[in-house]
Amino acid sequence: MKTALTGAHFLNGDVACAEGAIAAGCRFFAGYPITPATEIAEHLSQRMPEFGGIYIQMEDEIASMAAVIGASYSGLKAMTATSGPGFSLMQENIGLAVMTEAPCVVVDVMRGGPSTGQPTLPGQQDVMQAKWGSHGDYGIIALSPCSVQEMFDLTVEAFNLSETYRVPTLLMGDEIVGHMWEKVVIPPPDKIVIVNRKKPNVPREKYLPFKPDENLVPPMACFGEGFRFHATGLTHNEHGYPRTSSSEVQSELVHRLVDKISKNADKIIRVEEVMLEDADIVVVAYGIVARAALSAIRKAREKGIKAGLLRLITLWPFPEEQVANAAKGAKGIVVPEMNCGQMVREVERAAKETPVAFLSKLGEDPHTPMEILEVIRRNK
Amino acid sequence: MQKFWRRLSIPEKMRHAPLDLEKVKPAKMEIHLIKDECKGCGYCIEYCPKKVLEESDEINARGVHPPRVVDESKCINCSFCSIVCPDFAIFVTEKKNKEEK
Amino acid sequence: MTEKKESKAKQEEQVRIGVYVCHCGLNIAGSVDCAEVAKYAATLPNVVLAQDNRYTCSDQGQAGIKNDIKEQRLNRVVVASCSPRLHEPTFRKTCEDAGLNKYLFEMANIREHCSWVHLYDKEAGTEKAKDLVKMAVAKAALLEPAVEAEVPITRRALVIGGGVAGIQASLDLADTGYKVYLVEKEPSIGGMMARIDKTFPTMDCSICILAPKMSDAGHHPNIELLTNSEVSEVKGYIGNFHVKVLRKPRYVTKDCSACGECVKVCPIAVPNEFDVGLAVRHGIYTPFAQAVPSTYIIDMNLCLNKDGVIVCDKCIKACDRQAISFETKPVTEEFEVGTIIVATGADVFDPSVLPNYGYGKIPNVITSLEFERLINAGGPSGGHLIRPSDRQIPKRVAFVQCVGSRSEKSGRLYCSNVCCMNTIKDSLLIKEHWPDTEICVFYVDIRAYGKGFEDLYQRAKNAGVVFIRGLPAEIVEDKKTHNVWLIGENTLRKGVYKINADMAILSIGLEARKDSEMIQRLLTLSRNQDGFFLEAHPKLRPVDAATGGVFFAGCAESPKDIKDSVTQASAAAARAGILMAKGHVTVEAITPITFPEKCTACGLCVKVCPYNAISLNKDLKRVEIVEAACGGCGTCAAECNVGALTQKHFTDEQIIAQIDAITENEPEKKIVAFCCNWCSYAGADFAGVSRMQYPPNARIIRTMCSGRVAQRFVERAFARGAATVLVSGCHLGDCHYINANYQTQKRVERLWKKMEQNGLDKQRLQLLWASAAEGEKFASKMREMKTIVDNVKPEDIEKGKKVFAKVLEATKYS
Amino acid sequence: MVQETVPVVLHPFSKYLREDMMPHIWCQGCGNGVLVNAFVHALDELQTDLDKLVVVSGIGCIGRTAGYMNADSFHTTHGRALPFATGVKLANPELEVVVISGDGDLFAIGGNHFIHAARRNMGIKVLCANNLNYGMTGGQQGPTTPLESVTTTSPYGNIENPFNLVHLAAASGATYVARWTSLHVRRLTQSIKKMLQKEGFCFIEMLSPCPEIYGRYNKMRSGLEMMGWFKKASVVESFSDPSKADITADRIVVGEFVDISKLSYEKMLHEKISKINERAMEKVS
Repeated sequence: MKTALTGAHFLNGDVACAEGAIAAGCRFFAGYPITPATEIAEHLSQRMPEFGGIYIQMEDEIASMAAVIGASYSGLKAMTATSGPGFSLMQENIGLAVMTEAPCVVVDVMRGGPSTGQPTLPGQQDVMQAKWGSHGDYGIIALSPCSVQEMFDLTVEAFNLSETYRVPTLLMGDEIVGHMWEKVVIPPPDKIVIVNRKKPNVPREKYLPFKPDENLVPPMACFGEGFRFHATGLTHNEHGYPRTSSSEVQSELVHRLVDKISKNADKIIRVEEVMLEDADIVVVAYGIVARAALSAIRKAREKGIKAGLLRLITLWPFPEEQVANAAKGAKGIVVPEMNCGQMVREVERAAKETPVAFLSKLGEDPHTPMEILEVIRRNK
Repeated sequence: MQKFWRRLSIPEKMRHAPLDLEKVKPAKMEIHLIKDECKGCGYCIEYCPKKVLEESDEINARGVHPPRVVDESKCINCSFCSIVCPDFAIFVTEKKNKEEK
Repeated sequence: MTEKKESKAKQEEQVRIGVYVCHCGLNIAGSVDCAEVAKYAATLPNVVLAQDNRYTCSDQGQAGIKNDIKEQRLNRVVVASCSPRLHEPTFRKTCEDAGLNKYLFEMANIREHCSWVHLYDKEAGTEKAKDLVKMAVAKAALLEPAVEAEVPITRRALVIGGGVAGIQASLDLADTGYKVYLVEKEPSIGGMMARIDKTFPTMDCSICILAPKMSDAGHHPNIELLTNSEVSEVKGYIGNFHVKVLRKPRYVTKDCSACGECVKVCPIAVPNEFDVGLAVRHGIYTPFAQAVPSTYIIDMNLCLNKDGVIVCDKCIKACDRQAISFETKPVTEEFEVGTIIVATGADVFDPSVLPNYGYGKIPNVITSLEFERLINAGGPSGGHLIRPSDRQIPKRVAFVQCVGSRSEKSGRLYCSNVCCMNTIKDSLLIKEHWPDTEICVFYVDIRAYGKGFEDLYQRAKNAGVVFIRGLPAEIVEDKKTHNVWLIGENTLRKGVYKINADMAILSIGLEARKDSEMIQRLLTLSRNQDGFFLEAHPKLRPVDAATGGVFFAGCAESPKDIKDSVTQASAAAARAGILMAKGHVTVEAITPITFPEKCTACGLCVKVCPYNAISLNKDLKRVEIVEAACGGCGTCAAECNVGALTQKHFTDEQIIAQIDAITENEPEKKIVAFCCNWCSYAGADFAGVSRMQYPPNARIIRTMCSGRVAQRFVERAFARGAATVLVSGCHLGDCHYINANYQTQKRVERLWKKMEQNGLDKQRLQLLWASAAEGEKFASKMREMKTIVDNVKPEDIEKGKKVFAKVLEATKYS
Repeated sequence: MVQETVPVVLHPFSKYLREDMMPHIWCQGCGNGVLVNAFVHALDELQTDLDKLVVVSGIGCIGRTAGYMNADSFHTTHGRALPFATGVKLANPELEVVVISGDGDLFAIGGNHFIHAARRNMGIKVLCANNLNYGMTGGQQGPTTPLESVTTTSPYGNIENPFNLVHLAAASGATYVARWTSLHVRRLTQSIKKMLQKEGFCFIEMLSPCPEIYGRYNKMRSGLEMMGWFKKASVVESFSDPSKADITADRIVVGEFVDISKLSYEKMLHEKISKINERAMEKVS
């Protein structure tokens, strides 16, 4: 077996993501070519075999997602990568993964939408779809990398979270972090924290495939391990048997699927806080935009404006507390997004009275620091 | 044995009973009906080559008429009833020798 | 046409006929004044030489003819002697040797048709002989030389029937190097012999000597074995038969290793044909241990899966080699062969039709075939002769001979040849196993005619077997002991016997197979009154069928023992081999000739041709003939009313010349009889051979087929005042030309209609279907017609002359 | 005497089924039960290790089969059984992955997945219960509904040409293709056995009586009547041209149509993987 990449490398974001997957122990990739995520597939088609892993290009994103769930049930860490149009196709089976609690990672390298939109240009327009894309209620985890390094780190993180909570975890990158070349430092394997799904510790007769543990997450057996269990997209009881006409089973199941994320939110959520302690103006940003925001607040400080940055690493579950805290002492909040205002709604909800200014940007370039600084100045 | 003999279709010129009939006397079969599993499709009755079964007039848990065994001795254990049954409600086993005597 | 006239004209100038009247010892001379006939012959036109001699067929007789041909420059030869069916080939050869085309030879049958049937009326016989010679001379004058077409012979043979005869014939041909298709109806070859325990007189084990032959046949590279198959169609002619064989599915493939696992699980059981029902077999089975091929077979009439739905899959599961396939469908194989050997064997008589023997009702009355299976070590009783009622070994056994042979009651008048020796053998077998068994044999005559047979008979007697002459009148059962009482008359001691036995064995005869009729039709063969196939000549061509290229072997032709069957098989193989070795055969020049300028392309001849040898060329408005395909019946010539087509060697003018010769004087006393070469003429011969006496006023004109007899011939006969006319042929369905004689029937019916319309006594035209074996039928017809002749009113004859006068012109030649 | 045995008896094949899921939801005379029965018979004859068996199904009446089999099983979204199974098989080639689903699931919404799985020769065994319509949703016209058949959505007679499934499978590259009806259950069982022993993508179509829905609209009100149709119309023509294997009112061509051997996708992939790593090892040393 080849050993994973370690040390400093000059990579683009897609490749870093692929390497991250390998480092995280992902051994199954199923996908369908789409700009700007294609390089992930290309890189894995070369790397996976070197690690005894499977790469397969399916007939479409629906099939890719289905295959990923199948592989996950066969015991492999599995992932797929796509962009807006493919992400829409995947929603059906993301729902299935949620319902059958199949650990897996979906990378969405966001581009300009709607529909086919702007394949080669960045966007942040899928972040709400990430939460609400598939029908029905469910909890889900979505992370937002702002650098090539994070494309690596958060891919590993995404696998760990999905394995921990048996939930599809979304890595919401964008065209820029995907295609940007940067230095990436990869720690030696033994320094990388890897989490594997919890296995049942009871004999076959006693095993209930959907009976949750204290964390509301059921230990997961895999096909071929002799547990002979059933899983279905239908509403099911702890045996996994369909119970399509029972309100108790329905509310118990759906609430648990939501709760296992919300109740563990504090363990899941990660944000980066920069100069928030005394900040009058708090910029809340994520992804590539956050990097412009960072230099914007630095410039603001130079100009004597007390500005700080709250960078959302976890988009879902939404870091409500963190935003609320930051909002408390602040006079205003600025939210720059490469969409027409999506996460800003959540920020407004969390910020309570604190006024929130939204700065939209669509098309080729993300916000410049100057543009953000301008809004900071206006709101001080 | 007489009974079994009568069941043979004897070609014209053969006027004497075969001497080794006992050798080929078929084993006694036992037909098991799991009546309440039956949904009354009637496949076992229709396709039994020896017409061993018929519809009974009793009504089972599912409100249908399960089959009834007419003449168990005619059963030659082809077990078609058991494989064509959509409800796993019938099967055939060989009788234990005990009530042979 | 014109230059043809000239050529004929030329000939007529120089026609020089030599007539030879044969005494045949006293066979002819006994009731015909041969010198007188010769003297008369000398007076006939174109006759330059006429003499009588003792044996014309003898060497010096033939030498004389050759000599005269050279010295007297004879260009036509007429021999008045026996039937052309016997010696025409001889004399044709004589002529050829002397450089005279054999088609310039003609024969007058003054023995079978004259001397032998009019033994006691020398005068009438002599008169008739003169007429017959006159007819021959008249035809001879018009004969034309002909060359025979050659037909190639396919060097492959078909053998129908896989009994010992069929096997032997196949092996002989295959070893000679010819490809053989051996077709057997049953799943295995072996036939009757495989079921017999021991063979007489040598007493060796039947299957032991047969089995090696069977496997040889099964493995021979030149033999293609087609078991469970039936010949469904045979088209073509000698050397060129196109055969279709229906291969019925076995439902078991060649992968079968004959392990027998399937049989163990098959839920179906029925009485086994091979053991005559004394043992059971299963739905999937092999007929017997030594069967060839050893591949098992499923009896689809019994199989639970016969409706196409696999209800029971026990055999499928039991078969490791997965050799069972319910998918297989019947296939028809087609191939070309040059020769065919018919070895279809015989059936055994079913004695249950004789109520007085109680077979089928009395348990301890069995047949000799059932005995064979009982005494056979491999049989259902493991070789123990046990009686069905209580399965005890009998102390007293009675054999009853001639059950289904030589008796009015059973409708089987012939002797089955094998039963006497078979019983003697059987009795000895019993004595071998259980020496103190009392055995008595009830017989009519013991026929121990063969090599070593008499010894065996004596051995049986010495062993204490009692032979009582006189068959039991009836067999009755003792209800208590289930013993049997045999009651009958001892025709030697002149007394009634009533003998008690533990068991009676009916020595059943052999009979023609029920399905012989099918084979008969396929190959256009004929059968004798007993239903066995009829050979071309009982003495000189005993294994040939009348149909060229077809031969007989074994019991299909008549009941035989194994030795004779094998002998005949080898003979048949040799006969077939001769044809195939030669590679070609010449067809008699009796095919049609056409005169296109007269042809109206009406297509009538095309319609009536049984061989589809004639086709209509619409563009050229004429018909075309495939000589090789032509069977030579001449029915086309009979159908053609415009003289555009006639049959070589049986031309209109030749036949008319014969009619005229008959009707020249005293037509009102005569019967103009048309006989077909194969059946009715042969029948007339048979009447002669059997010395059946009948009135002398018939004059027979030989045609190859009654289909050749044109309406105009009959009409001309009446127009010239003939009292009566007879048209006779093979039985419908037995025609040697497939179905040509159906045309005969149509034509005769048309004539009857015409006679009725014109108020003529239609009795004067008679139609007779008579087989070669029905001499008596022919003779009685002659007697019947004599009375008609006597009662015909002169005015009726006159009226006939007028009614048919027109035809005289239409059929005028010279 | 038959009666008294009734209460105690346990069907010999009950061990292959999830007793607590029985009875199944299928109607009287539905062929799905027959298919499961044949499948179970095949498993029994082959002594298949149930721990290594994964049954995957899609949506529809027959989709419930996964839940009834006493093995690892998964009931996917509509049409996605095959891609899911692809993931399962690739991730663990040791598993015997069988997809049991319906004509609508596999060939309408899932049609694309079917042809691609077959094209790749993915080592998945597909058992299709073809009931000629959408049973579970109340009998709508589907991809196999014969011309002029009446369904709830083709009340005036179907004008869409149906798929010939065996032809489609053969053309897409399946290594084993057979069609039987629920009446040919013995042959069906043999085919299933064969299929389970083969490598690569295999497909068996079983014509399944749907008397309650399809039958009712098409003058075959009982399972027996539909079976009667199968018996009357079926002709076994094994290895005949799949393109001529039609299903019409008076002719149902059944039999085995394809039986070839071809390296499966997973075999080739894993061979490649091991080759690649051998090379990698050489580089290292």
